[in-house]
Amino acid sequence: MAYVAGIDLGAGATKTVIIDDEAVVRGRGMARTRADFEAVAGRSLDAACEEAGIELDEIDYVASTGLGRYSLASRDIQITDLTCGARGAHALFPESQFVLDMGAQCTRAIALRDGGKVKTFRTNEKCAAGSGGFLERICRYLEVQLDQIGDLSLEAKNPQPISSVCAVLAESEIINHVSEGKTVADIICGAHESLAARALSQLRMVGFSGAVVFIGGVALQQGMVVACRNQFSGEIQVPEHPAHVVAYGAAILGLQRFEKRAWACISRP
Amino acid sequence: MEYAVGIDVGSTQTKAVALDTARAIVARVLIDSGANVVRAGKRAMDEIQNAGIAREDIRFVVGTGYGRYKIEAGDTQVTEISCHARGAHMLFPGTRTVIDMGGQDTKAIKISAEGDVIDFCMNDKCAAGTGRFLTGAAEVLGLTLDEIGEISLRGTKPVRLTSVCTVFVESDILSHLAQNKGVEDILAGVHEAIATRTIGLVRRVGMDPEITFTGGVARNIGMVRALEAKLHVTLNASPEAQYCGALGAALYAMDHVMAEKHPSAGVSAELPVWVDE
Amino acid sequence: MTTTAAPARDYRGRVHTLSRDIMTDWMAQLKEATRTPTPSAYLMISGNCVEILRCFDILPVFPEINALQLAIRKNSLPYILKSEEIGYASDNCAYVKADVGFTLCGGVGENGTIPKPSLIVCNFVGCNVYIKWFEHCASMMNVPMVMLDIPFLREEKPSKEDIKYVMCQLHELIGACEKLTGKKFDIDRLREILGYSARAERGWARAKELCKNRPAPFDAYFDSINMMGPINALRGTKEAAEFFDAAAADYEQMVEDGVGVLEEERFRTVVEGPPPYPYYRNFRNLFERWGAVAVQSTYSTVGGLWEFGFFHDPERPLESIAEQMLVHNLCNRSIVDRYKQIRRYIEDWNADALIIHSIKSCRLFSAGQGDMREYFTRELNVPTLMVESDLEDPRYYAEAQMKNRIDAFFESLQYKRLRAGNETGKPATV
Amino acid sequence: MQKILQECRELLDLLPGGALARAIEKHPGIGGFAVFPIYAPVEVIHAAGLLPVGLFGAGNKIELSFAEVRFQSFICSIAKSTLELFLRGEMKGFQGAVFSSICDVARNLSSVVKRNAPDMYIEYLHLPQNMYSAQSAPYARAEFERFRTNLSNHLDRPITDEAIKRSLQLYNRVRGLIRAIYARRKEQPSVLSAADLNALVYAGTRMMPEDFLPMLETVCEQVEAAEVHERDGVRVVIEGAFCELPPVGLLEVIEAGGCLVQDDDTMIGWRLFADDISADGDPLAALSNAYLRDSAYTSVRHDRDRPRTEGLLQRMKEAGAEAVLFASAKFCEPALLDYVLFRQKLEEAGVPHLKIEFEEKMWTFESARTEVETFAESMLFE
Repeated sequence: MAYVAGIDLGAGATKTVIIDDEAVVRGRGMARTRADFEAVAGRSLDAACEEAGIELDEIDYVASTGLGRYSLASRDIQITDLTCGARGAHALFPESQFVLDMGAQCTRAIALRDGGKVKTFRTNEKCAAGSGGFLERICRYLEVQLDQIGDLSLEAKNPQPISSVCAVLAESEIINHVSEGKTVADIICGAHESLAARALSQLRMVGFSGAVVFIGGVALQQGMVVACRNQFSGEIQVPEHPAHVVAYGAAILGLQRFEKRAWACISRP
Repeated sequence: MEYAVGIDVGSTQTKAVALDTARAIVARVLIDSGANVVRAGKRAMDEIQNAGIAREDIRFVVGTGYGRYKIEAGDTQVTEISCHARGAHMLFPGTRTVIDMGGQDTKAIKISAEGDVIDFCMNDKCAAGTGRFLTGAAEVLGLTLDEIGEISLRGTKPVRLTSVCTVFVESDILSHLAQNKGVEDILAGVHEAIATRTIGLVRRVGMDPEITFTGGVARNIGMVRALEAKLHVTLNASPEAQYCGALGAALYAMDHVMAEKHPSAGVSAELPVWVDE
Repeated sequence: MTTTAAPARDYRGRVHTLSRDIMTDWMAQLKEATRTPTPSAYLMISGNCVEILRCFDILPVFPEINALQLAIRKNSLPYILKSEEIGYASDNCAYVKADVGFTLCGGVGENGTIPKPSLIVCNFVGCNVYIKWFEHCASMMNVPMVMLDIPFLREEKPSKEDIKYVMCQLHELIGACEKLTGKKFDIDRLREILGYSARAERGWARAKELCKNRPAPFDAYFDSINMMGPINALRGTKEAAEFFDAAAADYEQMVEDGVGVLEEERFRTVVEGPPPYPYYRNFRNLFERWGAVAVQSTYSTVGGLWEFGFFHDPERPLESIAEQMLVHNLCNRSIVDRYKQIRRYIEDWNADALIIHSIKSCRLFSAGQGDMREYFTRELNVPTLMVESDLEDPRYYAEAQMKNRIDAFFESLQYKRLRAGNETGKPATV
Repeated sequence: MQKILQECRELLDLLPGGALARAIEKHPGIGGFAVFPIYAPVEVIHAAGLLPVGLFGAGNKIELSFAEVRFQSFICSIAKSTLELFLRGEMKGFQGAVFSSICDVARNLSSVVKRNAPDMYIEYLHLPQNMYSAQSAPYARAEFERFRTNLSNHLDRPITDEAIKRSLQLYNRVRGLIRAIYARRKEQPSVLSAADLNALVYAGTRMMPEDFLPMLETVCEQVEAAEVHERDGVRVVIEGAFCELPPVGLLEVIEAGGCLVQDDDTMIGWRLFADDISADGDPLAALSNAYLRDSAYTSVRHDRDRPRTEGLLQRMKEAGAEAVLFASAKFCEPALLDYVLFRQKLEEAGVPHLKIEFEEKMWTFESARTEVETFAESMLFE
């Protein structure tokens, strides 16, 4: 039995997915990204091995992706997170034509070609307050847990929109909402709606229509998903483990390369 | 006894100062603003009273800071620009230039010998380089705001940052770490970058000494040194610095108390007072 | 304790109503032209030659005014986003994005409110973005474009080659108009039209002159908008000429009666830069609550600079049109010439302070305003406030920050006054 | 050749003043005159006995501190760093500088520079935007004549037709050789990396043409003869970098990311013409005609009969490229606005394209790297 690990070293968290040679997921791991990429990747990989019930040395191939993909000495190959996200989403939803990836640092809209290849993509602009890190910061400011805001946002009665495109000014806007005594639920809901609107126009830039697969850590927030459902015409498909899709895609692509390589070995006289 | 109180409701912390008619500080309060400014204003007032100042003796309350219109006890509001200028002038009478680094924006204020604002500049629409950037940097490195200043002083080869935009501090710092740059050097770079950006602001109003550094960040020794290195002067910075806005507000409040006592001065009618909006 | 400044009130004089009426008529013409075939042409505001189009009964259409109205009615954002979806950057001029977005959404043409132009007259007067804007319109609507390249005023006055170049292009434009309408160019008709232009220009100049009085009869920044429509878009019509006769008369009367636009005029300012249309009222209130009135503004001179004695001249029809395009409008003059213009405003109109509203969209206006600020604060000791937002994109207006800066600025002016009136030190320190 | 490229890279690290000092060692008595992008008739400057120096801001060589006061955060980097050079006195030793009508920022910049550098000769050329009026040619010539007159008045010495013709011949050869090197690279990008080519052309904006020519000749011979293994990659044309210079690091990332740069528009103003300019007859007329009729399309020049969109497709065909990489400076209005029409045309023609924004002072290219790699990955693994 061969095992391939996909490790996604993102700005917020480092995710690992281990698959076997049937491309079946055996384990997942996650660790908060910190200074030392190698160490973080190690922690995340260990967690995944534990879940898979295998030893580290049983891993045959490692594909790294994400911001820190080049910082992983033990990798066999590095692939960009856009390519991996597309491939992972395709594996989970073979019909999908569009992918929305909302991570800590940036938001990506991807249009797919056959077989889950990237056709075109659009990453959020510089200065854009369109990412998960932004939501995290406002949670800290509003003194609520990240995992609560999803549901909290659903209680909103009078959502407070955020107009500014700059994350810093958007935070100021939120502070002003607070100063005006607006409720936390309304503010967070407003944030979700604004992010959804921005994501939508990003998707439109790659010709979006119909259904979209929503991946990345932010997809874990119910409020965000609902906000998207309200604004997007088509269906929003959210995988069970949205944060791990990119790592999963890396693992699948890694497996492809690994099989090619393995075949090359066997064929040798 | 008669007292005047100034309350500065900032984006992160709320400060309050009470003065007696001799303009001596008789009480001082510092609490987290939290997500409810109305509550923050109330709590500040309570704390002042806990410090032994009876409510009925508080004759006038001036609110300042972003939450100034939400302070129920506030008789009037004055912007933190005017307040910081006036507070800095009381703490350091020689002050001619005030640098206030807050979470939302950075201000450079030129003041007269009497402590009046002559000219001021705030970071333009692009909020890069405000105190928030330091918070972001500290978070990525898993440090607290109070630590980073000290650490930055140990940096020998400050790194170069792409921008001082909070949105990019994370990836920027992570890629430095990926290149095995030391935390000291990264933080030194962070402080230097913000200092450079701030100097640009100070230049707009001229850099007449003495220069007083107010606001919460003034407690960050790394920031103080970085600014001094660029300004080639020693800054006035004291632990009182973070109360500067509240102190200024209290001084304005005392103007009103005095004006009431001596209507002949007839000035208080001139002081800006908004019907609550 | 009293409250400073009267609570902001809407200034509703006859001038407002008259302006609204003639502008509404023009809008109706535009709407009408979307259905009945009428020759029409796109034209930009700054240093325009609308008189030549009128001479051929070609209906002038100004995309800038379209963008302006979308913004002031708070409708601009969806169109801006529409444009960003097809590739415009967030840093591009939002006027262009709103107008193009509006066009893409069907606002121009048969079912829209604006006719698809038969001709695009690109009067390149200062603003380089104009060229792109009209290139985009021409390519998206597939309409022929005539380029009027007006050399920038880079020395004291235009060279004779500059004038020859412009005159030649004006004749080429006339040729294009003759071809479009099948009409022969009639110089006497043009003289008549220019007569109306000159009359409107004199009225406008007179009105501005009246703001030298205390109190000023109208706000030369916020209320100027009511006169910029007629002076820039409707110039050359009898209606516009009569409008300005009436406006000048009204303001004369107010001055005579000692009535100002504000109940209490406490600060006189000169304002540089276009207003934030999406927050027009809100922005105005931030000044009115301080009793601050604009006695002059640079924005009101983008189309033409009439208060310093130049007017169209029926005796020298094409020559005076060329001179107006080359010299007598803000856009074709350097930013440093603008310093001189503002300085003259501050001195002759007795202003207390300069307000610079820096616009992200319009780099023609804003690039270098920091240097302008340096000049006025350092070299002339004029109290100067610089605030930033946008004239079209609501996303760039942050009210709390804006209010904070404006309040702080007037607080400081007020304290300067207290000090002047009271040598014994701090107010109420007894 | 490596030695030559080394010398070029050194120039890349010098501020204009440093480059001028080097030239003066070789040619005592010459002065310097700065040329802001994209184009000015350098022949007139050279004929006046001055070294024309490309004024491409300051890259990431200096920290902005004075200029930030004058220009807001939404103004492009090159405008700020250029002003910074003047405010810091880095342009001492220069007789002046010439700007032209490329965009609103450049125009305001020239006025602000003029105000802050009172003892220099700062010129602003209004290059024609109407190429087809009966008066276009006379006007353009008059504009160049005005420049000649003002410059010679400032220097208080004549600038003769003869001298201009001699300079014309030199610059014709320089532009010709650069054309040849670009042509060779279109066949085989690997003969010279984009970064090296960039450094070479840049050196030409920092040296007297007579000194630059022999260097160019050597490089040209060697790339003609070079036999290299051509690596696999996406053949792209870079569009949108005609003014502010992309950081060398970005060019490296683009190539490392799997793209082969077939052609680009960096420093286009220094290699604007498709052919040599006639050096007999009236040189200023020849120059103005070349500008009106023979210059490469750019985003800052309106040409009724030769739309830029056609120009780009043409350039791709000539380069044998399969994709377009829009690399435009942040806040560069002309490039960002043109992107819209380019994009439309490319979509119609089914040409893949990627847009990345850069700033001269950038030093990390992580996001650009990710996008370029993804772009390459999506095209290579069909």
